[in-house]
Amino acid sequence: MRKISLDRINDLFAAIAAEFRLYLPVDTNGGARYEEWAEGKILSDELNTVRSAKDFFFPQTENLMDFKTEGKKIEIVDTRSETEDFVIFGVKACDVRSFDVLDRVFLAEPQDSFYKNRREHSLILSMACAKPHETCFCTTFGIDPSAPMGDIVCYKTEDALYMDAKTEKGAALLKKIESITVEDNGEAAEKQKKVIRERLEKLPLHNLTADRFGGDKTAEFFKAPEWKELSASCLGCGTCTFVCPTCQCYDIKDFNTGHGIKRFRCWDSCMYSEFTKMSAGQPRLTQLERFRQRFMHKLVYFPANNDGMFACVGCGRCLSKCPIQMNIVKVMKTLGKGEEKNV
Amino acid sequence: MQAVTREILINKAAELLGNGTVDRVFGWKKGEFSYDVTPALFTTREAMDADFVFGDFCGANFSKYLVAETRKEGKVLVFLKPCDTYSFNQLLTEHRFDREKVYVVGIPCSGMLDTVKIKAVAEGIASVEDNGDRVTVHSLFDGDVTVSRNDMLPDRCKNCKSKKHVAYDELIGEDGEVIDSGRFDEVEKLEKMTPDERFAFWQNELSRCIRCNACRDVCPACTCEKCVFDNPDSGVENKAAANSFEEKMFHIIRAFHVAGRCTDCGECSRVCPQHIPLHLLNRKFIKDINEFYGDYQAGAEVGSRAPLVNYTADDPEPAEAVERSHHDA
Amino acid sequence: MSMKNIENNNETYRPLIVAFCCNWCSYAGADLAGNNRLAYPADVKIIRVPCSCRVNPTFILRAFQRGADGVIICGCHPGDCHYTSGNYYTRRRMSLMFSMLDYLGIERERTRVEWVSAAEGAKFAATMNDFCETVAKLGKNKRLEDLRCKQ
Amino acid sequence: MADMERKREQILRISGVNPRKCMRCGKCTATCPSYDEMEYHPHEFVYMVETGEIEPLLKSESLYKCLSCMACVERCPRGVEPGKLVEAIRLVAVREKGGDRITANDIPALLDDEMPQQAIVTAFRKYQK
Amino acid sequence: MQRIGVFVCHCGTNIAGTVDVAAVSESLGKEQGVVFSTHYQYMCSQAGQDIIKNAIAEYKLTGIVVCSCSPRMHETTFRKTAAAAGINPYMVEIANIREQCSWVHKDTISGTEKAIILGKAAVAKVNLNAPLTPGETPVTKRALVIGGGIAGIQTALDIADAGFPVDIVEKKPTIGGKMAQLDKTFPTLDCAACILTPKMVDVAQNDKIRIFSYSEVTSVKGFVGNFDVTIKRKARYVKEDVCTGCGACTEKCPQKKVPNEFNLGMDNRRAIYIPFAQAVPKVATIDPDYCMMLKTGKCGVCSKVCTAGAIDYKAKDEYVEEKYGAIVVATGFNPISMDKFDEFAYSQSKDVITSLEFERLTNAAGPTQGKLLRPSDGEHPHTIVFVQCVGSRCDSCSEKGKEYCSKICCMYTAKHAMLTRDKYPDTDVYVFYIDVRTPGKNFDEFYRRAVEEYGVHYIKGMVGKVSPEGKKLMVQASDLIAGKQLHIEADLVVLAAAIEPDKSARPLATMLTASMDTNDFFTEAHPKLRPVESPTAGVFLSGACQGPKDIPETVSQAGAAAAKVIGLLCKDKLTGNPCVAHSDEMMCNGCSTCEKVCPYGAITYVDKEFRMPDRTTRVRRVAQVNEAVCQGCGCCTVACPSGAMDLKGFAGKQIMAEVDAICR
Repeated sequence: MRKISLDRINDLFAAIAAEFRLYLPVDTNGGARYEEWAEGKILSDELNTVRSAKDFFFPQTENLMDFKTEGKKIEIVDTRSETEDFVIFGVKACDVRSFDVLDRVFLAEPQDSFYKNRREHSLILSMACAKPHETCFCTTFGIDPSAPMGDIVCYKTEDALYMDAKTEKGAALLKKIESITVEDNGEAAEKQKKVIRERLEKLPLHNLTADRFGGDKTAEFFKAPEWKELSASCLGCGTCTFVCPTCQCYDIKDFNTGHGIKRFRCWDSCMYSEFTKMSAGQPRLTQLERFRQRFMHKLVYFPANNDGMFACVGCGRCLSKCPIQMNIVKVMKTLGKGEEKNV
Repeated sequence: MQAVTREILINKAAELLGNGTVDRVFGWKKGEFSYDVTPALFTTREAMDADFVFGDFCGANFSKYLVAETRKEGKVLVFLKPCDTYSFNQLLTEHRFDREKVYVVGIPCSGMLDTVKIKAVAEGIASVEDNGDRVTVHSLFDGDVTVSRNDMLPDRCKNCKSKKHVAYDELIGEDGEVIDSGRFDEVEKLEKMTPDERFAFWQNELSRCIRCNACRDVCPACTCEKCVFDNPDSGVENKAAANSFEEKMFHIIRAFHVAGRCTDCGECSRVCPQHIPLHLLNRKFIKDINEFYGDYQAGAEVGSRAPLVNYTADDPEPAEAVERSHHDA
Repeated sequence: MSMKNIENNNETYRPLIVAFCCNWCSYAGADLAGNNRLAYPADVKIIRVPCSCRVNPTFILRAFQRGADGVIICGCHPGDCHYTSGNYYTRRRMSLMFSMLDYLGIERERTRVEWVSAAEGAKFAATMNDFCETVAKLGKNKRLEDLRCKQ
Repeated sequence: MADMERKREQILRISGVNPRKCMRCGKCTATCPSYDEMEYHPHEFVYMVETGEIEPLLKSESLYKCLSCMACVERCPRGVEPGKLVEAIRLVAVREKGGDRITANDIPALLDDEMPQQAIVTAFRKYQK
Repeated sequence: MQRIGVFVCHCGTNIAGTVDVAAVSESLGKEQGVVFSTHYQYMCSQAGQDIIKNAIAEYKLTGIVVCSCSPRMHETTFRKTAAAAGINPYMVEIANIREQCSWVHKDTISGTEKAIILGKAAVAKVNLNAPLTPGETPVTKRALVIGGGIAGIQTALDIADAGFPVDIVEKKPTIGGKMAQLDKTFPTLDCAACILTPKMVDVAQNDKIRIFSYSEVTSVKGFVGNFDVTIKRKARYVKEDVCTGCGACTEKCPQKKVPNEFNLGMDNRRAIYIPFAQAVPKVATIDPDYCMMLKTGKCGVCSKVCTAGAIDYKAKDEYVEEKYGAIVVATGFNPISMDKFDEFAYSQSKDVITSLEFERLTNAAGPTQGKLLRPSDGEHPHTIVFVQCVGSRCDSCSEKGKEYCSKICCMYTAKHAMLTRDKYPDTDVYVFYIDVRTPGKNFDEFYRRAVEEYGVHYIKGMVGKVSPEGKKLMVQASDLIAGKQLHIEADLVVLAAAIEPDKSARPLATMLTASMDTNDFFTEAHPKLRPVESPTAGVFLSGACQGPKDIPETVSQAGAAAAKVIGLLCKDKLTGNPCVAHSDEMMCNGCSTCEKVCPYGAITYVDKEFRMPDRTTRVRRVAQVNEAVCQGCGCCTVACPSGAMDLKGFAGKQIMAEVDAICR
C-alpha cells in the first residue's frame, strides 16, 4: 500500500495526468460531477456524483458512424478510433459494481466495440465511502463500500490518501508514481474500514434485503396489484434512468446535418412513452407497464439472464433525485411485503 | 412550521369521504426518510392514518395530476397550497380537466423546505425537525445541526408570490395576500451582466442538462398530448441533447411554449437533478410580459387571456422591447 | 487575435442571412426592390410565408443551428396585416423571443423584425443592406451554432 | 437668420409644443380673456412660431398681456397648447434681456385692489426670471 | 418519393444576364428527388409551358420547381400548366431568381450561387409538398341585415330584389334609423320622411323581407355561406301580429312623463308608444321601465282599450335561431355626448342644442310641430350661432372628442342655416367653421347658396366660450380673417356634434370576428378595392358603421354591399383556399390557444371519442379548423405548443426544409 499526504494530492494528480487523461469528481452548482483534471481542479468531498461513472464507457450520446451525401451519392464513413488510456479517480464501490453489470450487457456477444474500447483503456481508482448516506443500500446487493473493487483502491483519511493496487494495471500505475508516494503498512486503511462498517449499521436501509427477488420471480411479481399504486404518481420522466449507473438502454438516431447523416446513439428510458417506438410501436402502452418494466428488469429479468446478478447497486441516486420520491426501495419494500433481513 | 397539521387534513378528508362529497383523496404518503414523501391516493381514513403525511416536504404541485385523475369516475379531494391554485386555474383556463370532478381544499403554506439545502447542512440525514423559525437536522453520524428555517427555503418559497388561494371549494385557515416578492431580483442581476457573462452563465448551467425531461413532465403548463420534442413528425424531436445548441433549443422553446401560461410555481427547478435554475428562464418571460404589456399573472383568474394570445395596437416593437428590458434593469 | 477577428479580416467571410417575408407586404416589397434594381447583398435569402405570424421561433433557432448568422422577419406594418392581426402577434412573440435570446447572451443584433410594405422597395433594400452590415460586423454566429452542421 | 432658428428651436424645446398640429380653428383666440389687450393673439403666436417670425413676438407687449390662464390650452381641440408657447417665448425674451423687468419688491407698490388675484400671481411668474 | 422537374427560366437576359442558368440547372439536377432539370429562354411562354408539360409526361414528374420571376407574377400560370398536364397545381413551387436575385445582385458568381440556393430551397419544399384540393361548402341562400336604418333598408331591398330572402334585425321598435328623425336632406332639400317612408313601406310589403324589430343579435356562429345566428326578440308586451297600430292605447296610457327618445327627450310620450306615425312595423310597444302594470301590477288601461286584444303583459324575450349565407352590418352612428364640452354650456342651457335636436325642432312632426322655438321658453330665436367641428378633428390623445372628421356636419349645418334664413329671414345666422368641406356633387353650390343667397354669416374661426346670461347666450368667438374677437348675444346655439359608431357595434364585431379600428368603425377588407367587405368572409359593411357617411353615400354603399351579397348567394358552393390550417387531433390538447388568436373564428372545439395509445377510449376536446373560414395566415400554428396545428402548403417541416437548404 502506498500513501501520499493530502496536501500533496495535487502532485499525485499532476503525475497521473502527465501520463493519462485523469477524471475526478469536482463540485459544481449542480452537485459533484466528473471532470478532467487540470491545475486548480479540486477533488470533491461529495459521496457520489449526480451522474454516475457509467458515462465514461456509455456516454449519453455518441456518434456511431457518418454518411456523407453529395447530390445523390452516399458514402459511409467509419468514425471509430482507438481511445487513449484514461484514469477515473474516486469511483465508489457501487459505481465500480455497476461496471460489472454493464459489462454483462455490452461485452456479451456480440460485443459493443465502442464500450469495449473504452473499458479496455480505462484505469479505475476506486474510493472507500467514509461516510455513506441515508440513501445508501449497496450492502443489499452484497457490495462492501469499505472495500471497493477497481485497479487501485483508495482510502482517504483526514490527512492522507492510501492506495492499494488490486490489478496489474493498478500496480503499474502505483509504480509510476512511486517517487511521490511512500510505503504504508495499511493500518490506517484497516481502521477506516472498521469505521465504515460500524457506520453501515446505522444506515436506515441497512436491513433491506433483495432475497425475495431474483430470476425466478416473474410469475410472482408480474401481476402484483401493488404496481398500480406504486406507479400511480410516476411522471414518466427519465431522471431515475439517467442518474442510474446500471441503466443501459439506448436509442439509435440519425441527425441530418445538411451535408450528410450523423448516426448516433443516445440514452433512452423505458419510462418514456416513446421508448422502443420503432416500426412496431412501444410494447408497453401504460405508465404502469413501463414502471413495472424498469423494476422487474433490475430485480427479476436481469438476474434471470445473468447468473442472479441484480441490476441495481444501491447507490441511492434515484432515491434523492426522483421528482416524486418513488424509487426502487419503495418498490422492494412494497412488493417484498416489508420483509427485512433478520439482524 | 406548517400552520396546518396532518390531523386536521385527515379529519377534513375523512369528513368529505364520509359524507360522500368525494370518493378519494389525493395526498402525500410517507416514505423512508422525513423528506421523501410521494403523491398518492387514499380512499379510507385507515389508510390515511397509516401513511398520510403533511409537513415541510410536501412541495409537489398536485394540479397537474388532476388532468389524469379527473378522467376517472367520481370526485377527488385535493389539497392545494396557494401557489398550486394558480396552476389549477391555468389548467382550467386551458380546459384540461373537469372542475366538477375535483373538490379543492385550500391549505395555508409557510414555505416548503429545500431537500438540497438540508442535505448540504449535514451528511446522512436521520430526520428533520421543524421548530418554527429554526430547523434541526439530526444526522446519522455527526449529531444535530440547527439552522434558520428561512435559510432552508428554496428560492420559490423565499420569493413566494402569493399566500392567497385563487381557487378552492373550501379553505382551511385564513387566506393570505398576494405578495410583492423579490422574485425578479435574480433575473435583474442577470440582465445587468454583459452578454458575455450571461452567455457564460447559461452555457455553464444548461451544459449540465441530461434531458431527463423531469422539468417538462412535472410542469403543470406542459400538458400536451405529445411534446414536440418527443414527436418525430414535428421536425424538432430530440431525445438527448447531442450538443450545446440542442440544450439551448429545448429550454428556450419549452420556456416559450409556457410563456404567458407559466404560473411560476417553480416545480421545474425543484425537480431538476442537476439544479439548473430553470425558473430563471420562465421568470424572464414573466418579467418581460409585465414590463411590455402590463402586469399579468397566469392562473390568477380562470379564462383570462394570456399575453401571447393578445395584443394592442401600441405594443413595443421587438427592438425597443429588447432595449427596454435592458435599461430598466 | 481571437477567432472572430481572423474571420472578420478574411475578405471572403460573408454572413448568411435568412429573411422570412410575409407574402402580402414584405415579399412584394422585396419584389419591388427588384423591379427598381435596388441592390442588396446576395447573403440575404428570402423564405416566403403567408404572414409574419407563421414564423415559429423554432424556425429562427433552426436557421442559427444550420449556420445562419442573422435572421430577419419582415411583415406588413402594424395595422396593415392582410390577416388583420397576424403581425401584432408576431410583434409580441418576437419581442419576448429576442429578449430571451439576449438574456442568454446571444447577440441581439442577429435578430430583427422590420415592417416593410409592398410599396417600400427602397426600405426593403436599405433594411437588408443595414442588417447584412450589422451581422457582418458581428462575425460568425458562434453562440447558437451546431458544429455538426458545419463541414 | 440662424439666430432666429436657434430661438425657435429653443421655444419649441422649452414649451414642448408642436405648432404643426394646429389646424387654425382659432378656438384659442376665441377663448382668450386678454384678447383686447393683445397685439398678437394666441393663434398668431402659434402660426408665427411655425413660420419662424419670432422677432416681432419677442418685441411685442402681447407677451406680457397673457394671463397664463391656460384656457387656450384647455380648449384646443388639437392639443397644441398655445399658452405654453407664449410662456416659452416670454422666457426666451426674459433670458435675452438678462435682467428682470421689475423686481419682486416693486410689486406691492403696483398693487391695485381691483386687480384680480390671478393677475398678481401671474405677474410674479411673468416678471421674475 | 417525389419525382421533381426543375425548370430554370432565362427571362431573356433579365435572369440569364446575371445568373448562369445552365449552372443552376445542372446543380439542381443533382438534388435529392430531382429527375429532370432544364433551362429555357421564357418558361412562361407557350413553348416554355410545353417543355414543362412534356417533361411531366415523359419523366412522370410529381413535382415542379420553376426558377423564374416572383411567384406573385407567374405562380398561377405554372400551376395551371401543371394542372393541365395532370398533376396537382399545389405541387408547384417557384424559386424567385429574378426580383430577388438577378435584378438585385450585380455579379454573376454570387448571383448564380444564390439562385442555386433558392432553387435548392424550392426543391426541398416540393419534396415535402402534398397535393391539395380546395374544399367546397354549400351556401345558405338567405341574408341577414343588422340595423334597420337607411343603410339596412336599402341593402335589404336590393337583395330581396334579386330574389333572395332577407331578414332585418333592428333593436328599436321601428326601422327607419337616424334618417327618420331628419327634417330635410341636403343638397336637394327633399323632406327626409317623404323619401324614406315609402322605402320603409316597401320593406314591410316585400314578401322576401322579414323584419325583426325590437330585436338584437345575441350570437353568431359558423362561417361564410353558413352562419348560425341567434336573434333575441325583446318582449314588447304587444302581440305584433294582432296589434293594428290604431294608437288608442298610446292616447289612454296614464303614464305621460316618459322622455320621448325619438324627439331626443325634448317632449314626452306614454309608457306604451309607437315611435312615430309612419313606424314600420306600426305596432305599439310597452316601455317596461315606465309601465305601471309591469312595475307594480296595477293599471292595465291599455289592455282595456285595446279592442284587438293585443296586449300581453306576460310576454317574455324570445330567441329565434336562423341560418344565413351572408351578413350585412348596418349598425349606423350616434352623435357623441356633449357632456365634456363645458365651454359650450350644453348641460347648463336648454338653448344650446345639437344639430340632431335642431332637426327635430324644425321637423313638422317634432316637439314644436316644426316651428323653430327656443327649448327654454318657446320664444322665437333671433340670433342663432352654429358651431362646427364640435368633438371632430380632436387630437388623438384628447378624451373629449374624435380624431376624425365627421364628414356630414358641414353640409347639414349649411342646410340648417339656409332653412332658418329661408323660413325666418329676421334671424341672424352665424356659422363658425374651421374649414368648410363640401366635396360632393352639388355640395359646394349648396353651401355657396347659403352664403350668397341666404346671407348666412360664415365666419372662419371657432367659438371659444358660450355663457348663459339671463335669457341670452353670450358667445365669444374669433374671426380669424378679420383678426377680431367676436362677442355675440345669441338666442340659440347649435353644436355640430361629432358622430361615432353605435355602441352595439363593438360586441357585434366580436361575435362576427370582424375587425374594427380604434374608433370602433368596422374595418374594410381593403380600403380601396374592397370597401364594402369586412376582412371576415361573408360579412359585409353598409353605411356609417364603416365610417362617417351622408345619405347618398350610404345608399350607394348599401347597394354595393347588396351586390356583394347577391354575388355570394348566387353561388351554390364556395371553393376555398386549400392552404389552410389543419389540426392533428391526436396531438391536440384542447387548450383553446389557437382559437384565441384566429382572426376569423375558424377554429372550434368539439368533444370527440378517441382510442388512445394506452388502449383506453377517451373523450377529448380537440380543435377543428373550418376550412371554408380559415384564410391560411398560420397564426394558430405558432400559438399551438403541441405542434398539433399545421398549415397546409406552408407546413412547419416544409419551412424548416427550406431553412435547412438555405443554410447548408
